[in-house]
Amino acid sequence: MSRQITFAKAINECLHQSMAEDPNVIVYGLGVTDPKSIFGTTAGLEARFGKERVFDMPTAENAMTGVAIGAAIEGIRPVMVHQRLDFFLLAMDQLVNGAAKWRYMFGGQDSVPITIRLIMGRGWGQGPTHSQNLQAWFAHIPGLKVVMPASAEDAKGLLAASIFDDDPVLFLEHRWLHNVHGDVPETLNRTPLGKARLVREGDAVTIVGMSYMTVEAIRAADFLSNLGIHCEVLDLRTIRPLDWDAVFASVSRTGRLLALDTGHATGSVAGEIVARVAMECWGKLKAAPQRIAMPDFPEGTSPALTKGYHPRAEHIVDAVARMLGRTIDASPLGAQRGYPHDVPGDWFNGPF
Amino acid sequence: MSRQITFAKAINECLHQSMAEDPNVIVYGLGVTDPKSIFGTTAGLEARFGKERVFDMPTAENAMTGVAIGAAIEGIRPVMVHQRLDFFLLAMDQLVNGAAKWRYMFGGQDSVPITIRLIMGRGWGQGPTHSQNLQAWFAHIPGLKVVMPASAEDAKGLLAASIFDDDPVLFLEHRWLHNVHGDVPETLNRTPLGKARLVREGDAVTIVGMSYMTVEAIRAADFLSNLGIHCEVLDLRTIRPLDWDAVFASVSRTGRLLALDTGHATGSVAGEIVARVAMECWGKLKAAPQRIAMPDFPEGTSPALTKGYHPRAEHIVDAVARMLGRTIDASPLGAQRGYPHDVPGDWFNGPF
Amino acid sequence: MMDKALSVRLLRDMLLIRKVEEGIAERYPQGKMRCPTHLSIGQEAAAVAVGAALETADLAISTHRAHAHYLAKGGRAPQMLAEIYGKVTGCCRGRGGSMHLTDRTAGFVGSTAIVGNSLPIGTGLALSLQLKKSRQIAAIFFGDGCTEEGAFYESANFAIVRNLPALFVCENNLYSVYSPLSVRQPAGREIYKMVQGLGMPSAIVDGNDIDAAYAAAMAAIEHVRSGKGPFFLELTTYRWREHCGPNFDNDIGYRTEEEFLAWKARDPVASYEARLQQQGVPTEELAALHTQLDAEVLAAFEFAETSPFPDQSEAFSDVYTDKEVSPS
Amino acid sequence: MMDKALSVRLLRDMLLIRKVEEGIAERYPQGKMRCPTHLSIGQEAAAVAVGAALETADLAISTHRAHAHYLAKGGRAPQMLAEIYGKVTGCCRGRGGSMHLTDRTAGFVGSTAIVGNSLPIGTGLALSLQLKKSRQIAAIFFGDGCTEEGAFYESANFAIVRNLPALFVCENNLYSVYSPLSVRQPAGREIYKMVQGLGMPSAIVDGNDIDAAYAAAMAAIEHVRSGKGPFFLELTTYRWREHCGPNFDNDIGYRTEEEFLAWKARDPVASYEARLQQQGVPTEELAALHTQLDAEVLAAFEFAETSPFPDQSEAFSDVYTDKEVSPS
Ligand SMILES: Cc1ncc(C[n+]2csc(CCOP(=O)(O)OP(=O)(O)O)c2C)c(N)n1
Ligand SMILES: Cc1ncc(C[n+]2csc(CCOP(=O)(O)OP(=O)(O)O)c2C)c(N)n1
Ligand SMILES: [Mg+2]
Ligand SMILES: [Mg+2]
Repeated sequence: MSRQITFAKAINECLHQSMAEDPNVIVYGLGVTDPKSIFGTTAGLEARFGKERVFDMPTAENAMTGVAIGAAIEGIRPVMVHQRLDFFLLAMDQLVNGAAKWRYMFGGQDSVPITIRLIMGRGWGQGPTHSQNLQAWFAHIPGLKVVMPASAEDAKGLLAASIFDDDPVLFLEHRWLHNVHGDVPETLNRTPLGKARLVREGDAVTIVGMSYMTVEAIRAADFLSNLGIHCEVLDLRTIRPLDWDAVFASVSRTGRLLALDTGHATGSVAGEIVARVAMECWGKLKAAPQRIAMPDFPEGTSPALTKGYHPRAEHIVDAVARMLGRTIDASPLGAQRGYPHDVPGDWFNGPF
Repeated sequence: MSRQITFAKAINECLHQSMAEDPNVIVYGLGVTDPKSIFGTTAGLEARFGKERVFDMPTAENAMTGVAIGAAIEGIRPVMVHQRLDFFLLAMDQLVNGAAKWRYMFGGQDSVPITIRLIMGRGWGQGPTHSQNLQAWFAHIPGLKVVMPASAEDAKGLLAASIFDDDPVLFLEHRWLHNVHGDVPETLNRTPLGKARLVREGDAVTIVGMSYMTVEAIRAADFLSNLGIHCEVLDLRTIRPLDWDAVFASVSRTGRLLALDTGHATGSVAGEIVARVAMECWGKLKAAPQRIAMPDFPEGTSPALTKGYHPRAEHIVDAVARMLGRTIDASPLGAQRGYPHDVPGDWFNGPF
Repeated sequence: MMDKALSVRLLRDMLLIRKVEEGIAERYPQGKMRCPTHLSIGQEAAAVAVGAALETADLAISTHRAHAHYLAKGGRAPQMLAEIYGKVTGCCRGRGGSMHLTDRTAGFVGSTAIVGNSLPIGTGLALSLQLKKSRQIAAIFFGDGCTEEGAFYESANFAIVRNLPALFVCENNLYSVYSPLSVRQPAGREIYKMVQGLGMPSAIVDGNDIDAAYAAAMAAIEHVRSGKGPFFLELTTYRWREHCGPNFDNDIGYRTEEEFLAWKARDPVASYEARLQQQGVPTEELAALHTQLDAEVLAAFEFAETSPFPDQSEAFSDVYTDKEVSPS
Repeated sequence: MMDKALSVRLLRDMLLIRKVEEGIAERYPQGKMRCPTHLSIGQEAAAVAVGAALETADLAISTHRAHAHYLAKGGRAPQMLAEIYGKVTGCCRGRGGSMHLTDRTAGFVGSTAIVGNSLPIGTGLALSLQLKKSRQIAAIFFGDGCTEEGAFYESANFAIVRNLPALFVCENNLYSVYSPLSVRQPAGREIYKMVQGLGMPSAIVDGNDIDAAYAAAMAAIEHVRSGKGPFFLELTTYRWREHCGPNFDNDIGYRTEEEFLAWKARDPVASYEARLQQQGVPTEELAALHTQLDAEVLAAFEFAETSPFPDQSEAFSDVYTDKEVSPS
């Protein structure tokens, strides 16, 4: 059975059910037991599973990542959470020199089943160091898995798969998704890592999205659909492993690629997708592949600075129009939004 | 006047001359004052410039990076060095949240003129955590500059430019280059950051290299040249800023791109180059763009594991042949090498 | 009583901070200050004690909770408020918001939003001063939570090894967000003593008692300025309002109303004003001070509210010093 | 004299390490061991004291200089040497080399090559043991240089806060590569005392005196195993040969020949052997021990040298547990 719940609630439910299913699952991170419970995602865990398995921690992101690795080697499945991805930059040694390489480096005998939840901010004054989307970094490292859900259902299913995956998984939650509603099964199902989701079928252009950009892609595709232009929207779900088969198959059908990214353009995952498609689908392409990502500038804090900063559905429509050699007025898309440009919806009123 | 000196000596000379030129230049890092003086690159600095400006440090890569930032804001030009890039993973918060964003974040008033030398190991048992080439990470971050010299001359000229550049610069030294000889001017010239070097002219394929891969590219190009196939070899010198004009201009001439990288393929700078060329030079391309980079696996320690791991000139020749639809036997290239596969030459006998 | 002029100055600085921040709290719900904002209400004495004891030429750096440090060091209120409002007249032209303050004219170098991040940078400021053989010192403001970061430990160690002119100023307000010390630090730890164990001299003082705190700050600064190396000053205090934002939140369960009330009873500003009055500062003088500050603060908000926003193009500049460099 | 069987065991373990490492030093110039290799010659007593005091089921983790810890914990010499030779029979199938050792049958979980990197991981091992309510403990071996990393401080803090069964074992050999303590740590610092300041009980012992070190290790382990939380044991000692590689390097200038000779005179292995002899262990028994160990070590080298290299395809596996996952 499924019912409509939010992305945040789906995560909370997944954590409850995963901890109930396996006593080796533990959850920790700054604030997991506090009254705000990480936007509600860790609510009730401490009360139900106890202080040993659910705990707050010192502000020490680096060591606490190593602690997860050590515990994981010995059979624990730690779920660690950071309220912003940006804080986790302190732990790159443990992540890259440790977690990512442990299995390979020690001859394949031990696994490191950790899940690290990283929340990525945007708008409403998050500013340069509370808004980074560094999935391209993680996806560059052999040994890491990188999950970027775009829907409430996937938040639950992919998080379950991440927790019970035997390798280190970075689970990236876009802050603009926490209040997105969706049909979420009550049972704990594991949505396989590495399988993209075909969100819209079409023949015009393949739009590849991830995380929040999938939401904008769907808006754009539905708008275009009303004009008789049917785009295929592929939600990657995980960017390492990345479902290349699905990407190539779709591009083979449409002959056109528009890759989206929530991170800075240069060196983005979208760039990697453009590159692979150019290399692998050369004969199938009808037009130059394209990408839309964040500008190669930090995100400013003032709402005046984020106004023209983030690409949205309008820009996707513009790009599709260009690829098809058509002129389309995308402005109705912007006009539809009844709330300021720097929030995901009426529900968000800061500060984080 | 110029004479033949090594890459390592060129760096040493640059540091001496830069420190002499500007009393605000300081040099520090683990081992800069020890008898081995970072492969000779910091030799004589402490004796000449004193313990205040040249010093060893605690094993504390994270804070010591912040120390450089703070000093730089107040007019010092710190040159910090790490014997392996891998150690610097401890300092990503300071680098990315601090150095890279300082100028932007504080309204453009202060600059952070730091230079961080990072040495990248390869072969001879360096193994998973002493061999990483993470330039793709740095190149993804707005605010950073990333320099990857391939010759002794450039080592000197680009390091001088880096030290006197007002922004944070990562200066990546491939360990297999320290003993490369070249014509190096005695004077301290600054080779501009952001201008690629045309190393070989040709019409067949544009081969874009960086750092040590440029050396392999030249070997391949010269081998091909003898067979009448003239490739253009472009040495990027800096990968952020990256000389897109030069890349696009060359690809426009040749119609074919082979991008090389010393880092893991997925999410590599070579991938970014393939992507941009696919997007920007679409009409000029005669064949699918290609890349050659390190496999998406850590580098193993045993010589048996590195044997087939690193792409070399042979693989470049093979790729060029494939792009041209020809069959070429590249095996003589391998046979020419009179030393084991895991060292850059006779001069290297471990351990670092 | 201390020197009267000094006392009034200390009161004035605390009142300025209080009034500016109460002004923020009042206006924040209007939704025009669109950035995370951490108020120091209740902690003013700690900031002012150190800020007033420093010289203008001394450098200072702080964290996410920086308003008080910025103002106490002499940073200009209008530019700070404009920054929080996201205006181009803000101290960072709107790029940084509340957590990124700077006023170079006052020696306030900056504040950053990552816990622990500014400690090594402050240590580097001290290194630059030492290299230049300056008599200036670098003051590094941070909270109890910051001392859990490895960056703190590494900074302290280096400052000691190189005998740097750095003053580490720790405001221990018992909480990091909603987390009490007990889940973060060993039971019974006294931070200033732990730091002595690292090899840095230190002291602790009641951060709600401005006279005591000022005296401690003067002694600490004298130590640092005289070339004796770094010093760590811990000031015990308490934040009145929520970690981030304008509201009171004693009802949500992480701390008790009683605890809050006990600290509120020790209001560093009101208690000092009362003390000065007792000690003979005329009521009219104090009233005039209030009037003057109210006007100043109002004008600062006026400035912030009426200043223009940055042009959208400002989102796309200043990543590199060299304007020729294409950022992508 | 301690229990004789125990004494002979301690001597045996030290001798094994010494002989294995002398064997490495002797053969290293042949160029068949192609990886950075950090010898512990001179430091054997510290490793053996702790290794012998631990139970097999206890877990241990170490750093770049791990041979002695691995062997002292019961790790198998042939697999270690094969690893250093890059063979598929090595404990990491050749993937890790000298700096990455593991023998799960002996409770030796691993060693890593980044300074400080294994400290948090060892702390995590202790967390897992606590969660499982095990009586095992986790021993974390590291050098004086490691204590400069923020990772050390953060690990120690967390271990105290959660009362983890972690034994921190610091071998202070005065140097980090060629850098003396003076350029890295405050003058006069005593590491074990600094750690007490953090809130962790600690002790210091002569790491070249196996009897004293063993007794100290036993007491430390008893503390940890009995649930009293983490303990820090500092062992003073000295590495005889160069930081990395087989040679002596007292001539290159970072330390004096005199200093080296003074420490060499306190050879932990030879002095203990002499002591046992004095205390009545028959010369023949000791000779037999040597003969047996020589044969064992020779066989281990034989095993390593004659083992096959991994197939090239092994460079391209084991990045993910799930074999279905394409790594790129
Ligand atoms: C590295 C990092 N981790 C976590 C956070 C989230 N965070 C912001 S402020 C704060 C509390 C810090 O506490 P303390 O240092 O005591 O300062 P206070 O807020 O009490 O003034 C935390 C955890 C952050 N900004 N950076
Ligand atoms: C993060 C990091 N920085 C630097 C190095 C280089 N390095 C390797 S071993 C070592 C010395 C560490 O000294 P110590 O902890 O005292 O151990 P010892 O070698 O004396 O046993 C250093 C600095 C490294 N491997 N990792
Ligand atoms: Mg606090
Ligand atoms: Mg040492």
